[in-house]
Amino acid sequence: MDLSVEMPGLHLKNPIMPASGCFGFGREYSQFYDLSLLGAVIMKAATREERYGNPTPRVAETHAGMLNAIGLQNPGVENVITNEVPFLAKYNTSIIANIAGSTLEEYEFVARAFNDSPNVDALELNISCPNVKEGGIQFGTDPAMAARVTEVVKRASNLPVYVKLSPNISDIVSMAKAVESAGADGLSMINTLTGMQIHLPTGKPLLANSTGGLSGQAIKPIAIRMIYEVKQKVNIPIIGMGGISTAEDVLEFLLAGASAVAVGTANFQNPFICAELIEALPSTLNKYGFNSLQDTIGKGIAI
Amino acid sequence: MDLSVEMPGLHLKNPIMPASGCFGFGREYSQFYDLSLLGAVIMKAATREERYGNPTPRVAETHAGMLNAIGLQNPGVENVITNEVPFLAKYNTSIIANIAGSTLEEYEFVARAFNDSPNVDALELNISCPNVKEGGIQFGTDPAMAARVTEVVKRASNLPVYVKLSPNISDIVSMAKAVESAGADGLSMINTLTGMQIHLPTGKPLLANSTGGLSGQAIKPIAIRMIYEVKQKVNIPIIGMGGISTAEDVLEFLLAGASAVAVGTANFQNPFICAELIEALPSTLNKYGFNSLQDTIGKGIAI
Amino acid sequence: MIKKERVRIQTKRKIAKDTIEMVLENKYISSIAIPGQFIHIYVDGHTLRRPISIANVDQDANTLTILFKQLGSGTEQLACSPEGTILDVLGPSGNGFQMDTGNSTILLIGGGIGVPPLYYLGKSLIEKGMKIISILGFQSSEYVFYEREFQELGENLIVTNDGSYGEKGFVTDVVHTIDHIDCYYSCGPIQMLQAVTQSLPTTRGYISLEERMGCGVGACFACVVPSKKESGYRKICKDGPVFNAEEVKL
Amino acid sequence: MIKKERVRIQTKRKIAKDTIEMVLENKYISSIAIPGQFIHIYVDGHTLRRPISIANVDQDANTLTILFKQLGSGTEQLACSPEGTILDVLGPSGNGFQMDTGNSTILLIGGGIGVPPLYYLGKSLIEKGMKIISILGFQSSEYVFYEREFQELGENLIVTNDGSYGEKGFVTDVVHTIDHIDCYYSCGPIQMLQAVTQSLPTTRGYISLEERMGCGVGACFACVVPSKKESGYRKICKDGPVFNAEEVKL
Ligand SMILES: Cc1cc2nc3c(=O)[nH]c(=O)nc-3n(C[C@H](O)[C@H](O)[C@H](O)COP(=O)(O)OP(=O)(O)OC[C@H]3O[C@@H](n4cnc5c(N)ncnc54)[C@H](O)[C@@H]3O)c2cc1C
Ligand SMILES: Cc1cc2nc3c(=O)[nH]c(=O)nc-3n(C[C@H](O)[C@H](O)[C@H](O)COP(=O)(O)OP(=O)(O)OC[C@H]3O[C@@H](n4cnc5c(N)ncnc54)[C@H](O)[C@@H]3O)c2cc1C
Ligand SMILES: Cc1cc2nc3c(=O)[nH]c(=O)nc-3n(C[C@H](O)[C@H](O)[C@H](O)COP(=O)(O)O)c2cc1C
Ligand SMILES: Cc1cc2nc3c(=O)[nH]c(=O)nc-3n(C[C@H](O)[C@H](O)[C@H](O)COP(=O)(O)O)c2cc1C
Ligand code: FES
Ligand code: FES
Repeated sequence: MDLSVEMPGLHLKNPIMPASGCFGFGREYSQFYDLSLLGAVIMKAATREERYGNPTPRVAETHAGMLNAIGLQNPGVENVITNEVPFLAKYNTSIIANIAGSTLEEYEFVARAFNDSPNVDALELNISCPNVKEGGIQFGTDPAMAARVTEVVKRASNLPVYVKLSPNISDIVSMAKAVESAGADGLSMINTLTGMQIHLPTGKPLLANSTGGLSGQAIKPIAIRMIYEVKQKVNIPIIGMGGISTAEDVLEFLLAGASAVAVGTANFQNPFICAELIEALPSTLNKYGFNSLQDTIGKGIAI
Repeated sequence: MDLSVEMPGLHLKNPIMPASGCFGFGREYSQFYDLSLLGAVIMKAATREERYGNPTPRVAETHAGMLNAIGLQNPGVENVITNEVPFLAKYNTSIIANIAGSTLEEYEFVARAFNDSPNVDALELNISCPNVKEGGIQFGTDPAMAARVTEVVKRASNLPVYVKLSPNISDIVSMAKAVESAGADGLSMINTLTGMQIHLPTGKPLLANSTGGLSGQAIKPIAIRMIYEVKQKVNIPIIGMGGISTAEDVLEFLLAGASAVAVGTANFQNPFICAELIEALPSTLNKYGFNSLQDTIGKGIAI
Repeated sequence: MIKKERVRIQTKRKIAKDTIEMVLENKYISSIAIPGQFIHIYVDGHTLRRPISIANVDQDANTLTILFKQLGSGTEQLACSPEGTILDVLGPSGNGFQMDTGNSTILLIGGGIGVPPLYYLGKSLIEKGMKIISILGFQSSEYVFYEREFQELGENLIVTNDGSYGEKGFVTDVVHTIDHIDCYYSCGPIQMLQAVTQSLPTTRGYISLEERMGCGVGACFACVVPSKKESGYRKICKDGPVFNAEEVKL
Repeated sequence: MIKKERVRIQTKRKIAKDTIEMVLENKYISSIAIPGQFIHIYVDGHTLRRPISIANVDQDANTLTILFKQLGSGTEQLACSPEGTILDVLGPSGNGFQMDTGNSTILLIGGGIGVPPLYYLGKSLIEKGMKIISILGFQSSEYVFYEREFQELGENLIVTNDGSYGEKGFVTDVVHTIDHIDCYYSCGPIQMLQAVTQSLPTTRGYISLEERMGCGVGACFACVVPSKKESGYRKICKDGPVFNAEEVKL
């Protein structure tokens, strides 16, 4: 079955890609399988300077999910371009750079930096990381701010821009429409929900950062709902994510309106998950009566 | 151990109560244990007229949670007062009436109706039910609207009012402060997160209502985070809920800042859950070094 | 009265494609369950319990039998539980079939996994001296089960959608071939129940309904069906799962 | 290289309060694991794997031994897995201990559930002809394990916090009683490692660290420790769990 998907800047051989922050820059997982199998790889967020992130503990386990407060640790955009992109470029897969920042200027800087990186196919604009205190969170929850940063990044970059939306919001449709109007080529949704765990033996928040982002199967119904709502109101494609761990989950996201999907937390349980999903997808589509990937996209929308 | 808690209008012998909508009006669960064990009972939402709610299917199972779109089915406030409150009044427990509506006038009407019901100890003002289309959702996500309905209900009622907050919002603290300023005597948090499941055999949303409210263990980290954030900024007590199923969970909510807790979805798994939590709570508090319930409230807040 | 009981899987047997028969040991439930009632089974790691009909009871052996289809993750996991496993079950739940009186001729109409409750019902009606005719519909031959058991109750017709066993078609295609009946009892997919009630409009009938459940005890309003007589809804878990065919809108 | 392996629980034994020893059968991991490495165990129904040190290896029997404490839901569930269960494990993970060379005298300092990796290390160092002295600290007598095993490696001191067994106090209270050592290896709670590195500032030392992990392979940056030499962090799962005591800030 043809699993290929066309999206702005991305000619994916299949719709499966590891989600940002859950796959590093691919090196570790390349020991498990050939990364050329993947539709694309979304790299860990890059910022202007090297960032060390938050103190530990940075992760906690929750029911059917986890919290993380990594805090955008990364070696800085120059280092990513020099040392990480060339490694991934050896594989026959698309490369998406996740960019983050604390200020408009930083976003602009990082976006511009990737103009010089011929192997990067698209940007994923992370306006929604809940673990950056200086400003990240405002970008992600205020449609005007989100539109602003989208415009700035679009102007700075020669690559298609997928804006990654935060689910910590009442009205996801307004946010999606705001960034679409601002020029976004696509959407990526959802990022994590802000959560907390209190560690009973100490009686205090377990994460050193107090709060963290909730990911994993627990959040899948929220992701599906948001994609379903947004798909009906925007005309740009959506990369869906949030709790995917089976080929049935992938189909559920496609039906809800995603054109491709990213897999995050599930890599930690099963390092082979992306490869296994790619293998299982054709028979799963067949099982539910679909003969092509295209047939599924947005077909769950009940009109 | 003394488990009693004092809150406006509520002199609870222990902090455990079934959550609204998950316990009907108590009749069914009274066959499993003596409801006099409970700190309080929060009744199913009451509206002005009888409501039939949404078409079925109304529930779906998710990872560590469930979706519901009951749609506030209830026999109408007069019927609740005449037929249901007297049943609960036979038990030695506090009674909290959950009130809902589609308009300010309806909220006012329902609140006023309970003035004539001497056995009701407090109102829980449900501004956050995601399954009511006409207006419920706006009340829950706009602080000005929430303040408005709180004022109206406070003026109409002679009972303490606990405002039940929606988690489908970026800034829970603003919402909490708005309803506190408007006169709320307490908060109840959290209600469900809006979610969806697509049923693969039909390719369409499983719930007849398309979306539903996500509850259960999956949402606990979000509830804990919101209570923790709000506790630091308001001076009214909080009834905490969202995914509680063990005595450890109860302690986690208390540490985050709840003064009492409600248990919803867990009743469906184990009809005895509230009674079992009440029994287990003293030893759980002891295990983590607490000698009284009061000692725990808000103690998780890291300052 | 519904209780929360520990129930032991005594035997487990595959009786058709994806279809499992389990004999469960529990004194309380087996001593009071009536035909049409169900049990609500906790499956580890799942938020919601699974409702499964009581397909037979042996009061002497303190056992009840359930028959279920492996569909999703809960029933699959249940099907994998080894003999000897202790299940956490609520039951017996719901109202059972109101049993006809007199020397009636009774038609049982079951579709697929709606067949199980009719077996215990048929056995109970036979004991009351009634005549039983049964029509059981299945997708195809590989899904057919309990044919012999129903034959022992009386005349039995099997219908399969693809004609791979018995008559080809739907149960309603053969209903008219039955001469006279006083009362029918039916359980199966909603489309089948709609067709059955329409094709037997003047006959006394009882139908057993399925709906996704939350609490399973009548507290959450998840499992409702619109009522025909009064306005409003009836709860399948508490007022049903069996209703008079006149009582509810399908 | 880390692989995803199926590992069979061969035997399971309680060796102290809340403390389980499991012998696991797996050819790949047992054939290449070195002291200080860990395995990352999938526990059904849990999002994150549990990292557990390799406490011993028997290459002839294709087995590895793990010792773990039942703390939370994951280790409790693991402790309940019957012999014969197949576990899904990533391993061997991380870098092991860099082993001293020459005829050194080695001090092993273990605290509680930090003791396990030191056993396989001690056995390996003995084979290289070194002299081993070990100090093991536990909460109280009921938690003491592997005393005999460590005695077979050389001089062994047990310390308990409450004095209910061996010396009373902390491991660092007895470190000064040891005459001369060339190198130490330590694993245990962070407070213990801080005290140990401070009380042996001039001695060559290696410490094994614990941190909550996400991926366990070096991709997610969950398990970092601030580095002393370069700026930035080292990853415990990939660069560690063993570090030169000079290398990281505790
Ligand atoms: C009163 C009653 C009696 C029943 N008796 C039988 C029986 O004897 N044998 C049998 O095989 N099946 C019976 N069913 C249907 C059975 O409950 C479902 O097939 C089963 O719950 C599906 O669970 P799952 O884990 O396979 O599916 P999943 O899709 O994983 O289930 C997800 C959720 O949906 C619910 N659900 C899915 N399908 C149904 C359904 N058809 N009816 C109600 N809930 C559903 C599940 O209970 C669960 O809460 C009965 C249903 C009811 C209401
Ligand atoms: C490299 C390494 C080697 C280890 N070796 C051993 C060993 O040999 N024997 C042993 O008993 N323990 C060992 N531990 C600690 C062990 O991993 C934890 O005790 C265990 O993960 C706790 O899981 P739980 O299900 O009991 O607790 P839960 O509280 O349910 O765990 C929740 C989450 O926190 C993590 N977590 C909790 N405590 C720790 C901890 N101390 N370190 C790391 N993660 C933690 C869990 O892995 C899980 O992701 C080691 C840890 C690391 C990092
Ligand atoms: C440990 C971890 C680190 C993450 N880092 C990033 C990041 O750097 N940039 C980003 O946009 N999203 C990041 N995310 C969010 C994921 O890309 C993804 O949106 C989210 O986890 C939901 O998908 P999942 O449920 O499949 O994990 C991170 C998630 C996790 C669990
Ligand atoms: C089936 C169902 C019905 C509910 N009905 C109501 C309701 O009528 N009014 C209300 O305020 N909350 C209602 N809720 C929300 C719960 O009271 C509670 O806030 C939420 O479920 C989170 O708690 P839990 O995770 O313990 O279930 C309902 C929840 C469920 C699952
Ligand atoms: S399942 Fe709750 S009322 Fe029927
Ligand atoms: S656990 Fe992911 S980098 Fe160490």
